[in-house]
Amino acid sequence: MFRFIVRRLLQVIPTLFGLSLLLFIWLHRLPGGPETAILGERGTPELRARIRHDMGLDEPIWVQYGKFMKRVLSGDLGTSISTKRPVTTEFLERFPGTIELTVVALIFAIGLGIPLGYLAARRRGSWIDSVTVGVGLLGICTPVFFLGYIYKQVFAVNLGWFPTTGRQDVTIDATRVTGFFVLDGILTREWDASIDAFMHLVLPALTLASIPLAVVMRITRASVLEVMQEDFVRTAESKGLTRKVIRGRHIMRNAMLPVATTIGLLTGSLLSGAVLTETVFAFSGVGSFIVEAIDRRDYPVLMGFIMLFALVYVLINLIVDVSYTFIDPRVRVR
Amino acid sequence: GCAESDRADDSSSSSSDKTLVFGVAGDAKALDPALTSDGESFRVTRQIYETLVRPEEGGAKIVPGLADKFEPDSSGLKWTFTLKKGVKFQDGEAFNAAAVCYNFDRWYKSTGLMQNPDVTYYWQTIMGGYEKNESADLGQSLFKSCKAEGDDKAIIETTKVTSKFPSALALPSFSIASPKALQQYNANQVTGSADDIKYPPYAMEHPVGTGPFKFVKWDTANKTVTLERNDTYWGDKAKLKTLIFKTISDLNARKQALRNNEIQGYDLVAPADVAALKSEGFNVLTRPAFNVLYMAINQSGPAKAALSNVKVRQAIAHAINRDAIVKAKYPEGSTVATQFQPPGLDGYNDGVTKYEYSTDKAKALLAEAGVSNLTLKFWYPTEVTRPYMPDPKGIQELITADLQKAGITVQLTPAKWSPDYLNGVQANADHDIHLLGWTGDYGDAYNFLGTFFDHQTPEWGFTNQALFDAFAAADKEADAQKRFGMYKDLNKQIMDYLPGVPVAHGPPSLVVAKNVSGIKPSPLTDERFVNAEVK
Amino acid sequence: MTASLSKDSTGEPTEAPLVEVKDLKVHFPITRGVIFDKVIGFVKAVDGVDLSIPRGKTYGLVGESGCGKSTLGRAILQLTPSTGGTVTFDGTPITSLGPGKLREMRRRMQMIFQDPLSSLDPRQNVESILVEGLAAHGIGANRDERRKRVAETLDAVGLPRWALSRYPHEFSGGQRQRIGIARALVLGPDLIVADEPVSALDVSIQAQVINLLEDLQDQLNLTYLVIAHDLAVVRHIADVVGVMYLGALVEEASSDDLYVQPLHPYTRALMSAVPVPDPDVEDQRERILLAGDLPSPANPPRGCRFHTRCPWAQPTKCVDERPVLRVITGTSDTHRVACHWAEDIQSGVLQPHDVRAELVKPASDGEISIPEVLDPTAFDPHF
Amino acid sequence: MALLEVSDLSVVFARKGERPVTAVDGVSFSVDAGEVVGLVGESGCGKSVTSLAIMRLLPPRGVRIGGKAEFDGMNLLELPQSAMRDIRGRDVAMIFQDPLSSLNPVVPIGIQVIEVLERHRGMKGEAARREAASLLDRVGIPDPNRRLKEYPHQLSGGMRQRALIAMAVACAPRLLIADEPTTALDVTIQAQILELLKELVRDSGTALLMITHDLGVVAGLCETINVLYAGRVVETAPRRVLFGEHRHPYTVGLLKSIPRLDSPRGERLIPITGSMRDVLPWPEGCAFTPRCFNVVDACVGEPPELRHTGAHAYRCVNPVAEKEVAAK
Amino acid sequence: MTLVGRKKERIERLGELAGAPEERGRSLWQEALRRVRRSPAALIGAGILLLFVLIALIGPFFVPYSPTDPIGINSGEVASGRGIIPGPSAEHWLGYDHQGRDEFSRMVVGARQTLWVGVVATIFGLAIGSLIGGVAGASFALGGKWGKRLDGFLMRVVDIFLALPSLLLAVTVAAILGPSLLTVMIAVGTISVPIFARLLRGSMLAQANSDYVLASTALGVKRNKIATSHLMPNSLAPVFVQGTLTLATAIIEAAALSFLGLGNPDSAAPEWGVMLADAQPYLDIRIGLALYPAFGIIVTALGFTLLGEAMREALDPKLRK
Ligand SMILES: Nc1ncnc2c1ncn2[C@@H]1O[C@H](COP(=O)(O)OP(=O)(O)OP(=O)(O)O)[C@@H](O)[C@H]1O
Ligand SMILES: Nc1ncnc2c1ncn2[C@@H]1O[C@H](COP(=O)(O)OP(=O)(O)OP(=O)(O)O)[C@@H](O)[C@H]1O
Ligand SMILES: [Mg+2]
Ligand SMILES: [Mg+2]
Repeated sequence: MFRFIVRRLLQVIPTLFGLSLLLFIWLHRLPGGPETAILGERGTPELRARIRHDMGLDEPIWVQYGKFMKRVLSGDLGTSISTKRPVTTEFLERFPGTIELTVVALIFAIGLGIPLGYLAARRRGSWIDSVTVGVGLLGICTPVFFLGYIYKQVFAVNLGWFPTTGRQDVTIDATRVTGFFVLDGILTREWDASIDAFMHLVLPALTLASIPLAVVMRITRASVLEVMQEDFVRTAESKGLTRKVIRGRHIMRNAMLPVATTIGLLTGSLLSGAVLTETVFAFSGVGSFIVEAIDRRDYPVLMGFIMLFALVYVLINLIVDVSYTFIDPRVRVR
Repeated sequence: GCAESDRADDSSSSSSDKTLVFGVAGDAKALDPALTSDGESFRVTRQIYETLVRPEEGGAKIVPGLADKFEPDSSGLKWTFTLKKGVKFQDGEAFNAAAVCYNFDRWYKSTGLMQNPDVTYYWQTIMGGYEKNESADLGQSLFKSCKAEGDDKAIIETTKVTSKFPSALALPSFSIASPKALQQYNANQVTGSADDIKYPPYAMEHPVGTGPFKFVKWDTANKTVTLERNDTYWGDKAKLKTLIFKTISDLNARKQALRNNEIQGYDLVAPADVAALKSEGFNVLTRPAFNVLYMAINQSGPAKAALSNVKVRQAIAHAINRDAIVKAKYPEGSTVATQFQPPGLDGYNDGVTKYEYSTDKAKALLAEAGVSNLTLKFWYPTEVTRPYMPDPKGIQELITADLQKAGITVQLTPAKWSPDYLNGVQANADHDIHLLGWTGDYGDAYNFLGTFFDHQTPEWGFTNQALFDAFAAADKEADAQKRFGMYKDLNKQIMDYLPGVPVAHGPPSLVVAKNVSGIKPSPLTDERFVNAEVK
Repeated sequence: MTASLSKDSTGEPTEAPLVEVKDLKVHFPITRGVIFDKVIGFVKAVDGVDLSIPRGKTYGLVGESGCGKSTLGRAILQLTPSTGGTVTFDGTPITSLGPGKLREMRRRMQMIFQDPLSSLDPRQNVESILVEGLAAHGIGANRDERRKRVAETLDAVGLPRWALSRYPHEFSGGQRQRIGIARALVLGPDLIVADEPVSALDVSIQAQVINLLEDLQDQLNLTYLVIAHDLAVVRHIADVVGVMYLGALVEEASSDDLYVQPLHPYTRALMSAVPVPDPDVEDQRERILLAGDLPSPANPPRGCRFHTRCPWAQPTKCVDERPVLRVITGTSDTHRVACHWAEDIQSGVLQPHDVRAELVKPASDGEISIPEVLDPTAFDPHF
Repeated sequence: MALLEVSDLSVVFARKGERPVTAVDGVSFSVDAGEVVGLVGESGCGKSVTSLAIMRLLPPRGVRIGGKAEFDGMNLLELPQSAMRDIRGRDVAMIFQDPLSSLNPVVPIGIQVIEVLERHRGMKGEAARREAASLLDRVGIPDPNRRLKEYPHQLSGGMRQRALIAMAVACAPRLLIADEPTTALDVTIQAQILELLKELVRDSGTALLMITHDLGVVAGLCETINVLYAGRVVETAPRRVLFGEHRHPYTVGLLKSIPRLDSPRGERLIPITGSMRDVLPWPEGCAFTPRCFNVVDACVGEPPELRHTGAHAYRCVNPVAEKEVAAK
Repeated sequence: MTLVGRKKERIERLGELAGAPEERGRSLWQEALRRVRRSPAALIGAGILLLFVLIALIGPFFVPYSPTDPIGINSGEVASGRGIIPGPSAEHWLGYDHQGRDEFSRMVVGARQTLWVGVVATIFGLAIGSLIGGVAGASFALGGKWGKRLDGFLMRVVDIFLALPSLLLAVTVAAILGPSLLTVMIAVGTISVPIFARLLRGSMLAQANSDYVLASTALGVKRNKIATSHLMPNSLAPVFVQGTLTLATAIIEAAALSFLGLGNPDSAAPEWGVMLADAQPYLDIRIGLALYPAFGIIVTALGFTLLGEAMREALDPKLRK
């Protein structure tokens, strides 16, 4: 197991290296550079040229890459061109929000998707089945901006249940410990801050969860259908076990295996899905920051964030793989 | 959503406890106005700092600010600023001529990264250089020296006469900061390298000025900047206790947040929403249109042969139904632009040549010019709205339809506003026509006309030495009235030469809740919250 | 049968065996490592097998599941590369042949598989299945010639002509196995390795296939290596039977000799375990029940591999010395056995004793690797 | 009254939009207490469906079940689900063919045994664990305490089947249904398992319904044997009668088409022609007709009745003469 | 008549009863198609798609107005900048869009480009993905040590793409190629490349150990031939099913790109995704502008999904009997 983890981590290195090279060349080949973004409508060719020169953007790409790598290897991800704050600071500040959002979205997706998927499988062909398919499709096909708009209009503006923007009420003077607002509130016993932060998470998380929810639902449905056909379920029935035991221990425990891998995969897509959700809900996370960084050609931020994204993605999948060996004793990691 | 409203209701009858949350489209970049040039940073620092001169509230005309009086000597090079008395910085330091000069010297003596155009943009564009220039591209500084004469007189000498001085001193970048705070928080220590600029703590956490609000905190994790009433303010104290700027970049999100009473106002209202918001009882505050949208015609682009012929440019101008565009895509109060500067700004010329909508005329002019099968590469920005351009794509589609009616083939190139689009139309020549505009920085026509036409640029692609010389002359004219006359001539000259087609002046709006009053919309987006009240 | 398919049908089988296997070994490496894989052990699926198959005869191979029968069969055809030893086919040492030469050689040695369905490409119709081999070896100058040959083969295995345009899933199990046999036959091979040709088939159909194999052998003078775990089937079909245990032969004898006089304890146990559909026989027979299961070939017992389950195992020799195949006195010289105590067991000097079953960790069946799930919607329309 | 009395059991799979399939068609047989009864036939003849119908384990939808299956006087087919759950595993237990797929791969063997004890014997905690260990010991699994914690894939095939048997006999059921319990196993292991089953039946007096396609397996085990073809019983007899004096051509086929270890080498096998696909629907005559070597006109038209001669019954209009059997 | 003769005759008759052999055999695909045809879900899906294709093909010839002509603006009825966009009326069944164009005509004409973008993007992703996945799978399965290395390399590359946020992937592709309709298709297709690649490879590896591959090797068939005529065809089913499902999302991804300014430069040309994106500022004024295209997309996606799922079930080897 340990070897497996080490091995997988070591395997990440060339991937990250390749990714960084690819990204670097790619980003620097994009038309327009940070100088245009910095100057906006007010840029004159002379000013642009000066900034480019000052920033070393007119040097050969490998020289730039060499400098970049040198800095990265010394542990410095650089400073954001647009906010003038270290990329790591930005990351530490914004990532917790995205994680909170992603986690809550995952909880929604799993918490709703699995029971619904199970129900759909159990009542295969019934109206429940059709409804879940429909709802899933709706979630997949409706653009985030539209879904977010509707949620906000209904649950916030009309019903007044939830706030629509931000991570926390601006008037709450909460103490920041970890950057995870919900957690911070709990740690400092500022319960109202914690609850308020959670309320701020509900709508964006619902929006973000729409696709994973559909996926989890579908995978669960398919997987439950498959497991229900398995011989061991018949064996369990033949032992006269109660429905509950059969459902929990025999059907769901097995049906969860493919769902688990999917969740790993989904986390990656959730991270990139967060991009638009965060914008729509003015939620301060890495997602919206990346969008801005693309606009601003903020190379250090883009490089740093995407590499970290990739790393997180890889780590999550590693965790899923490792946890697999706990969920499914048959799995031998190699 | 109700949390805020509860809180607002809870607060006692005294209006001085009230909080106003104002939605803005982007984060501030830094809170040292000398180091920033963007509107969102300025919006915040305008509440914290003040400048020697400032635009009148709700207008663009220059009126006294921290200086009660400002006068040039006969040469026009030496200006005496008589300062307000009894003003204190928010840290308790006294505001006086020494402080003013300290600030000017700080800017003037910038070294290293402080000379980076990204850092001290406005100093550089207005003043042109520093005490010791570190780049060959920089010129001689307009600013020569600042001397304190007693506590209340600051004498500022310039190296030449220019239209910019002193009106440009109204720019927030020339805000006067507390020298003590500047020193204490190492305001000048911009570190790192050009591609890795790090700002000092002053710019991020410790801004201290003389304004009606003082800085409390900048919560980057929740995207808010919180300000508080400055109780030692020299003028009428702010009515709000707390003023919070909350970043909500998405347009619909701002609107919904307002409806949900999470914010009590926001800027950049989409014109399309104005009517709806008004009918819902919100106060829509419309600014005077201090901007212009134009369709530039590039004379060194792919179709340069045709476009360098003024007849062809005229044909294009005639082909476009600007009336329809303004009616369909602009809010109430918008006007069709006849020239490249907004009306109401000195220099506006009612007598410029106008190019009315006439497809036939356009066709005739094209025929006259001997141009057939004209194909134009039309750039338009996507995913952006600007105060002068509420729906670029929609406007483009209307223009395209018009041009096609006149027999012109249009080859469309969409691009993301930043940096692709700006880069494409401002730094490269691969465009024939494109949409762009300008919102004035300060109240002088040169800020419009000169910015566009006082030298050759890839955006317009023409060289017209006579025109350039005329601009240089106007800029040097010390007598304002004379200068305005020259601007009028310039406007006429430009519209005859027709480097592009001015399209519209659209008044941008901001909106506040029904119970909010005391905010006066400003053409320069210089809205002051000092008198804002929440009922 | 037509001449094109039959070979040498008149000639007597020549003396030299068609296949000679010498000390054949197939070891599958078990690898582990952090960055680079290191071999930390071997699954000794086949571990030193000698055998020879005379022309026109059938060699039967029996043994428990996992003892290496299939691996041996494949190694003989060099479908699985061998780790050591040699296989000589009709005088050619195929273990040292280059890939091109080996490919050409395949025309003469063919294989029939256990599961008829999974060994047929579900997307190929029968014609395409049969023509594929012909095309690969450039047999038949044109389409018509190939068709003719294919048609003849169909006749030979008793499939109707209309089968040509059909797909495997449209046939019954027995017919599918006939297709598999036809595929092997159509090239006109000398040797056919049949890996459990009937064990996946229905009871009633097994007989059809066994009869067919026998008929074809008679007509075409084929040489068979028949692999099966069912001793009754092997004894029925084979001239010579080899009993395999954990990667090695433990006994080899002519079919009748083996039945009449099984010498190895394992053979005896195997034989006593085969049920006979006759109540009288069943009621009377004495059973030698083996304890436990086949040990793992990755970690075979030292000495005699059978000693952990052998009711006659002795504290000496069995544990530390690996017995070799040998002829023992008093039996036919084609009857070879790998047991230290064969004589004593035969004579009754040694009597069976109880054996405690040992824990056996099964080879990796049932283990799975981390599955890869990819869902279409796992990427997001960001919008 | 027999312990299990199956009469006129029929199972029809009728899915929407598909032709209904009659898998079991009027099957009757009985199992007395302590008796070992065999159900024999080739693949697809309805053996498993019969046993699943008795256990009420067929899918609830798309299946029509008719007839009766009386266990101890109760008609299992009409029992409410909850009552059936009580009976399953306690009074009637079942063993399946593939021991690997019949065990839950992600639950340790121990828990899978213990859950039966918890459900039906109300045992808990340490007591249940100890009982489970002793059950494993009883079915011949060495080192049972360790095995309790292991997962199915860590056991060999034979051990897995033993574990399944342990679960089945955990409550000392009165009837054990074994659906091809040895088909997936090697002969040496098959012999072990059969021996184990015999022992269990002998020691506990449990009745056993043994389902297999291998006549060899039933020869030494079952007292009564039912031969099934295309969903109907075609021949029933005590084992010595069945092996000695069978009358149905299908039974002949089953016996003659398999090589016997003790038959002389080279003896030609007599295959049953065709395959299970060539089945005539019963209402149109004898289903075996298309594959039968002994066809007469009367085979087609009317379905043949089950003819009884004492304990021996067969369903054939042209049975094989007893002497003919001997000759074959 | 002899007993044997009678028997033969009977068996022939019985053969008829049991279903006599037909003229031609049915391939698995045909068999699957037959099953698909029987599934009501598939029929509904196919019905929807047929309707959709029909609209796309002939709709443009029957629309009442030009989909690009800003009639409403020219007549002064529409002033979206002032919040005036008239809704459905007798002349304009779905009202005007924000540019004063007839929304109904745009919906009808928009079907074509919507379908076109989705189909081409999916085919692009499928083709490139299958190429990479096919090469990787085949070299792993048949290529020995070096094959495994090539496979490892290709999969690492695919991993990189999978780890990249797909938005960035699409945006960069589009930015490099410059905005055009083709760019959208390629960019959207690129997003699904890694997915198709992994899918095909996984599917091929699953086939690689099957007996029929071994059988072909035993026949002496060359490795390339085995890969192309056995491994690939047998692994494609899940890839195709995936394709139908990807079609639905491709339409939406394409709209997202247009939204970012990387789409069809001719922004006036109607396309559902673009229409949906364009409606964003006017949700308050006329939510219909978003609802109509959203409905179109969802129904189309439903069609593809139903058909895809039915195909998946039909091709499932477990149900193949
Ligand atoms: N490619 C391989 N890699 C590693 N181990 C293998 C491989 N192929 C077979 N083995 C192992 O070699 C041993 C012998 O396998 P083989 O398939 O030859 O047995 P068998 O006698 O044919 O069994 P069965 O009757 O089940 O077919 C088994 O333990 C198996 O797990
Ligand atoms: N769920 C089902 N739906 C439709 N038909 C079924 C179903 N289960 C079984 N059948 C059909 O019922 C018939 C009898 O099947 P059954 O499983 O009882 O055969 P069996 O005698 O147990 O065969 P085997 O030896 O292969 O286990 C077969 O024709 C089968 O196709
Ligand atoms: Mg094998
Ligand atoms: Mg069965």
